[in-house]
Amino acid sequence: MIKEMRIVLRNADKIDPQNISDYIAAGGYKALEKARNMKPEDIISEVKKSNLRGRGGAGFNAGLKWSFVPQSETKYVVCNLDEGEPGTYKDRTIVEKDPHTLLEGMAICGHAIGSNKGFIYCRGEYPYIVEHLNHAIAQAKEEGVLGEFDIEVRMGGGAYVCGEETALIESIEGHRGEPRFKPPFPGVEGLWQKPTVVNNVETLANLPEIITRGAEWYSSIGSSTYPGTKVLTLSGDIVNKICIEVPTDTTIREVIYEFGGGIRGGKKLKAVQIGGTSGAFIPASMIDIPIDFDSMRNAGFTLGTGAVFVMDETRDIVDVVTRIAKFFEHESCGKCNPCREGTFRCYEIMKKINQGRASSDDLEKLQLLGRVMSKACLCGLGQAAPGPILTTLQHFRHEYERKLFLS
Amino acid sequence: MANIKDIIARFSEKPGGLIEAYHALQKKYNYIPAEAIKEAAKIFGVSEAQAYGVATFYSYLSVKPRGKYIIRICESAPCHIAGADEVIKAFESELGIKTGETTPDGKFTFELTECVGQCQGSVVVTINGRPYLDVTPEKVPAILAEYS
Amino acid sequence: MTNSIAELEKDADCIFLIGTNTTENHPVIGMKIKKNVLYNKAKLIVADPRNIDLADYADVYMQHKPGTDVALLNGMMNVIINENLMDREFIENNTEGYEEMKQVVEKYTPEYASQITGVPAEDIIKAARLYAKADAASLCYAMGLTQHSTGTDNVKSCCNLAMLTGNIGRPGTGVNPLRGQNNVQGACDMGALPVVFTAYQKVIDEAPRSKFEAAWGVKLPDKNGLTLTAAINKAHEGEIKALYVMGENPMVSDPDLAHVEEALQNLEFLVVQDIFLTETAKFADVVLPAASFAEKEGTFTNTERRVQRVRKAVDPPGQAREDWKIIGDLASRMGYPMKYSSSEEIFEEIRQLTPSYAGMNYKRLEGRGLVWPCPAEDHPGTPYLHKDGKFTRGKGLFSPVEFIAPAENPDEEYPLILTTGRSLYHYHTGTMTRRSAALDKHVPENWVEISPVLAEKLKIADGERVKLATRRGSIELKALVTDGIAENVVFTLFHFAEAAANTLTNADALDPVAGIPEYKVCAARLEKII
Amino acid sequence: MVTLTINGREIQVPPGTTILEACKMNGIEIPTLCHDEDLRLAGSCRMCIVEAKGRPLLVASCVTPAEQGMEIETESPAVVEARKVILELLLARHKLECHTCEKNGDCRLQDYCYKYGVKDSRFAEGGSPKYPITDPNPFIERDYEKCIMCTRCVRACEEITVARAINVQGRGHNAKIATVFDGNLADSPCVFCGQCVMVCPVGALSSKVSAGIGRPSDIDKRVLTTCTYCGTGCTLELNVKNNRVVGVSSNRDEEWSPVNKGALCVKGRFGWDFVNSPERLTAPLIKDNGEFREASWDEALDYIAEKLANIKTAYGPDAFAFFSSARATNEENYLAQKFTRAVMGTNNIDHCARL
Repeated sequence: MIKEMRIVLRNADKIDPQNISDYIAAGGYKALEKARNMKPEDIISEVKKSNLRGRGGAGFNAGLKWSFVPQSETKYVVCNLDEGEPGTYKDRTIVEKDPHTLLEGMAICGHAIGSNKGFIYCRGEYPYIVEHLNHAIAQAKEEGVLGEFDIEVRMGGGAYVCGEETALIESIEGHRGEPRFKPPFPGVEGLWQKPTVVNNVETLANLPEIITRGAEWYSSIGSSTYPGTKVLTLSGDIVNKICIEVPTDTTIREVIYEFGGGIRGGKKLKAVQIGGTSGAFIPASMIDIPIDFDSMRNAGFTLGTGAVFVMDETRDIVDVVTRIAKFFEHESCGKCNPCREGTFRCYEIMKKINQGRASSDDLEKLQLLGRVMSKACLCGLGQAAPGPILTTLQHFRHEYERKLFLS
Repeated sequence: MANIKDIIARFSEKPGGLIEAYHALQKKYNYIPAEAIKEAAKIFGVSEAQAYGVATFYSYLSVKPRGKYIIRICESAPCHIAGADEVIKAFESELGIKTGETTPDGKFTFELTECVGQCQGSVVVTINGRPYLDVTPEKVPAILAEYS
Repeated sequence: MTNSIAELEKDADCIFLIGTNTTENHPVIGMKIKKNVLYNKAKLIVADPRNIDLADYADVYMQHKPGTDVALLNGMMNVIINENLMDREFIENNTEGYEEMKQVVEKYTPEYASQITGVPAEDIIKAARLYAKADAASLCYAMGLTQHSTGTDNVKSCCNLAMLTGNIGRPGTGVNPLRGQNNVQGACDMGALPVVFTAYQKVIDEAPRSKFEAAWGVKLPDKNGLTLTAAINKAHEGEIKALYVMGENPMVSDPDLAHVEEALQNLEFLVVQDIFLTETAKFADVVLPAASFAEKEGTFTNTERRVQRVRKAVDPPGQAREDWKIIGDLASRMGYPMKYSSSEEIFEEIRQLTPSYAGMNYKRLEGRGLVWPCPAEDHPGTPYLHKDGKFTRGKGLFSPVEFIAPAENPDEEYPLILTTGRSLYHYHTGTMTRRSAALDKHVPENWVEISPVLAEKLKIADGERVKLATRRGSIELKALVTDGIAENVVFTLFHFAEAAANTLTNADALDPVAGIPEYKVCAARLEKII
Repeated sequence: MVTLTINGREIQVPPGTTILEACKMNGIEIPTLCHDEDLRLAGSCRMCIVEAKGRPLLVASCVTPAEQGMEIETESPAVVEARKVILELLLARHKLECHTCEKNGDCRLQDYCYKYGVKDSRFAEGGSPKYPITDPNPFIERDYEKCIMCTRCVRACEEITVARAINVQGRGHNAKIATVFDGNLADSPCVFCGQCVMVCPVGALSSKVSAGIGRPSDIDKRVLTTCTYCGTGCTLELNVKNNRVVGVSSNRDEEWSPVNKGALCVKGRFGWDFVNSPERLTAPLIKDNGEFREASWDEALDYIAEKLANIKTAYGPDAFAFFSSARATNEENYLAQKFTRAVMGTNNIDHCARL
């Protein structure tokens, strides 16, 4: 039986998350202390060496991202807790169970890039997490562990697109959460035009252990190109709907059958969607891929946020994809043409297919629209939105064809 | 009005605090009243059109009056396959309203939402932000009874 | 303007507006100011009896009592001198009369100025500091400053303030009158004034006069003529017998219309040349149909002294003719041939006699136009005057100016101060805008702005019709209740002949130097119509 | 200098130049809808996308800086396919009534559909949002069923006029340009300058004053001139059709519109129709027994000449005064004072400078 390996969740269920002394007793804030005795550039190079890659979905080397930050009087560390991908609840779990690991990670990042102000952008769906975090920040301030580093929590208003880093920045600035074009990247010109590092909760929560145990230790865990662990959330037709943290060389099959306890009701697996609602639909025949960024990408899929959404043999793929199309139609910010209009038309056509009113022309239209959107949209939302459609058209085309002209 | 002004003014020193102010207003009024938009524009130095544009961008913000309790049901894919449609029907028939509507007594507003990040317990319903997990049509009357 | 419009958008880091409702009366300049304030964080000081649109963008807004500009400006200068914020070097090198001015300003402490103006002393102090500490402060004013019996004093005070702080002769600085009409600058430049030929060459001076006599081939009168308001008075008295009015409408624009009407009736002969049968034209013996701006070639000179081309787009309607053709024809018939074949030919004559226009010709005016002075054909024009603090007379002269109260002040019978102005949607006497369907539909009638306190006191509801009266007469119009005006001040527009503000205004109160009427202050009474 | 290849041609541009600018400098046309040189960049219409070798995504040329060694294709199959799909998507929500549209013949959407042969949209089946035209203001027609959400109007309102009357309301497919609470312009800070009409690339915003009498594409000429209203001296273009002024447009080139760079106010843009007023004076009038009658120029001018000469003889030159006009040209004012001084022999000339 393979076991979880807990780095970011190392304290989960072991300490009282409401109580900072529990965290300190478990060795908390030691890493920050250590980091403070290091030169910022040494921290950056350590993180670079650890090959910690962004856990929000883009998979960019965190240390490298930090190294692009130019000199500036004001810089910001922004933590992305706008976990909006359906099927994903890992960041909530991390923060719920151990908020100080995140705070410590942010402070380390702050020291590394020379910033003394951090923001946590928490999605509007988690008002209780905002309170939980504010409580933790207040305790940390009282203890003085954060030193000069100040952290403020901002709550989103219910917009999936704000998970995109520049939309998130716009939202913190009090604007409509519309993504900016890049370049300039936030690292150069971000929040209030100042250099800003935006990292996902899980990325930042890895930092204390990396500083404590060193880059070498971390880079030896899991897959060689995407080392460490990945926190995964299991949902759908799976026995154990749980949050787990496993080394990145764990396969999808292991995740579903070892940790997830297999398919509910003893049914067979039809498909698994990994990485959130824009992720690819992976047929049962292809689940021996390890859940590391590159292996997934090489197979034509995405790791994304690490959501594992399982569908059993009875599920109607077209119906689920139709629902997903509605999600994107609802969440498109409307700024760029191909996404605003494309997500709307995708949903229209999916509805038509799902209701048995479509012809094969409609499949061609979907394919064309998806192809253009994935290349021409302004931000990741629009580029990824056709993913489920395109991958199911590839792997589950028969399910579409079965629904054509049924009425 | 004085109250609205006070609530917004609490955030006036916060750069970009407009959305925070909206959240605070909604906590009290369950929506953002028209005069609050104008006041917020003034305090945060943005145009009224922009303040309105922000308020209408986010799903959780509303410029229309809503009920005392806002029931939201997730219908993203995990909840969808777990039977969200049936739960929606159950709420609609219990409340006597459709999604997007408010009960005549102003008590409940029923809205659809996308994933609220509790997929370990789909179907998920939230009432004023508090999550209810593994909701089935059968559980609906009991949940509503908590608010009677 | 001493400086150019574009400088207000980028070069000025502090803008002081006094007596100009820029966004309504010079909308495009207003846009530039707003842009500079909002996006470049330029500081903005607004002094106006009404809480105008730009007051909302101001760092300091001073709602001073109409007619107290000198006290306000002296108050600011008092602060600047006492806090040692003046530009000593500029004063030393480029000006004269500082001590005399300083002596007068001494008693205008912020507290004393506050008593007169009604502006809190701390705002006067704040405004003074903002203006004085700016790298480049631009002062702009319009008719709100000049249409007073002390209009000349008001302008002199502005010049004092600018010179005191060295805010002259550099980009983004200056004393900038925003002129109200498309070619008021040009009309002045061209000598359509009783005391000067073109380019302000004095008619009483021998040298220019003989130059013009030589060029025009006639003997020219050597004493100053009458201003427009004086001419109306002389007509009233019977000394002016014939009046030729070209594109003017004194029956709406001039103060005390009853008086104007009597004057016009008193004439032996009145010619009105216009594009419409204006209120004035109705009194004429002969009316001549003129061409509009769309129907002729020529040049206009804007408020920043930029000479630009006017081009003919369509033919005049019916037999209507360009003004220059009509005057030329008439002169010829009177035995003085004026045979010009084109406006360009006239312009060529102008530049021979007008040093500041000498370097211009139609070809050079294509595109960007030219800003005078432009003395030679290879001269690029002069976007801002007084470069390096060099003034026309050598050194800039400070003028000691004491505050003098307006001519007519509120009393028991007429307890309110009436001030007048324009709307964004109309222009001057409405001859053009009231015949532009959309503009007239949008703002079809006049109103009087009153404060909520006054409305309450007089039991007047917003939108109610009221009677507004002064010693000259009364009009009936709609009341508009607004927070933007002080309790004892009312404001009305002068575009509407049927409720003409100038029925009310005071023709007796003129600035002694400029002859400008005191449109901005008279005593008035507001009555409910029962 | 940065060296890159565009459509196989090696090109050098200064650092910081966008791909769009680089193309423009080299005469390569790129379609754009949301781009406007005077407004902040949006990068949102995606019409200007081009292919950059080695990049998986198409890049928006208006916001992407040219980089050393880039290899750009501006009309590759992928680019053309994407542009066609974007046009089809826009057409699907765009009310097609080109035959009565004020912008027919001067519409970017039309131009690009023509260029890329997009006759019809395959995506229109699902319908499009309905926005009835309701704003009663007399200046600006707002037809949001033609709007393509380029937001140029919003940016022009914010950045040129700084009225900030409009913004985007809602999001996604339901996003729409709106004033606060989606009301009428008259109830907003709108000052009806029409800068939004000026920048609108399609027929969503148009002038009500010109409606039905002269769309930009079928006017005979645009005559550049100087505005007749306030002293700012804005340059505007009189649109002429059949020897009649039918509208005002603006020239946005600073070299030709030095003061205002195309920006106008409500009077300049919408207050031109007095020129065509039936109340215009069309013949000289002489008052006989208190009534005006039409007269010929000869009669009128001779009559005036005689009267003025008589008065001058009887009362002296100073019994005459001339009121000139700040609305007349320099040339006319010059002649007015010349007439007064040289012909009438008095300095009694003035104009409304003080009024």
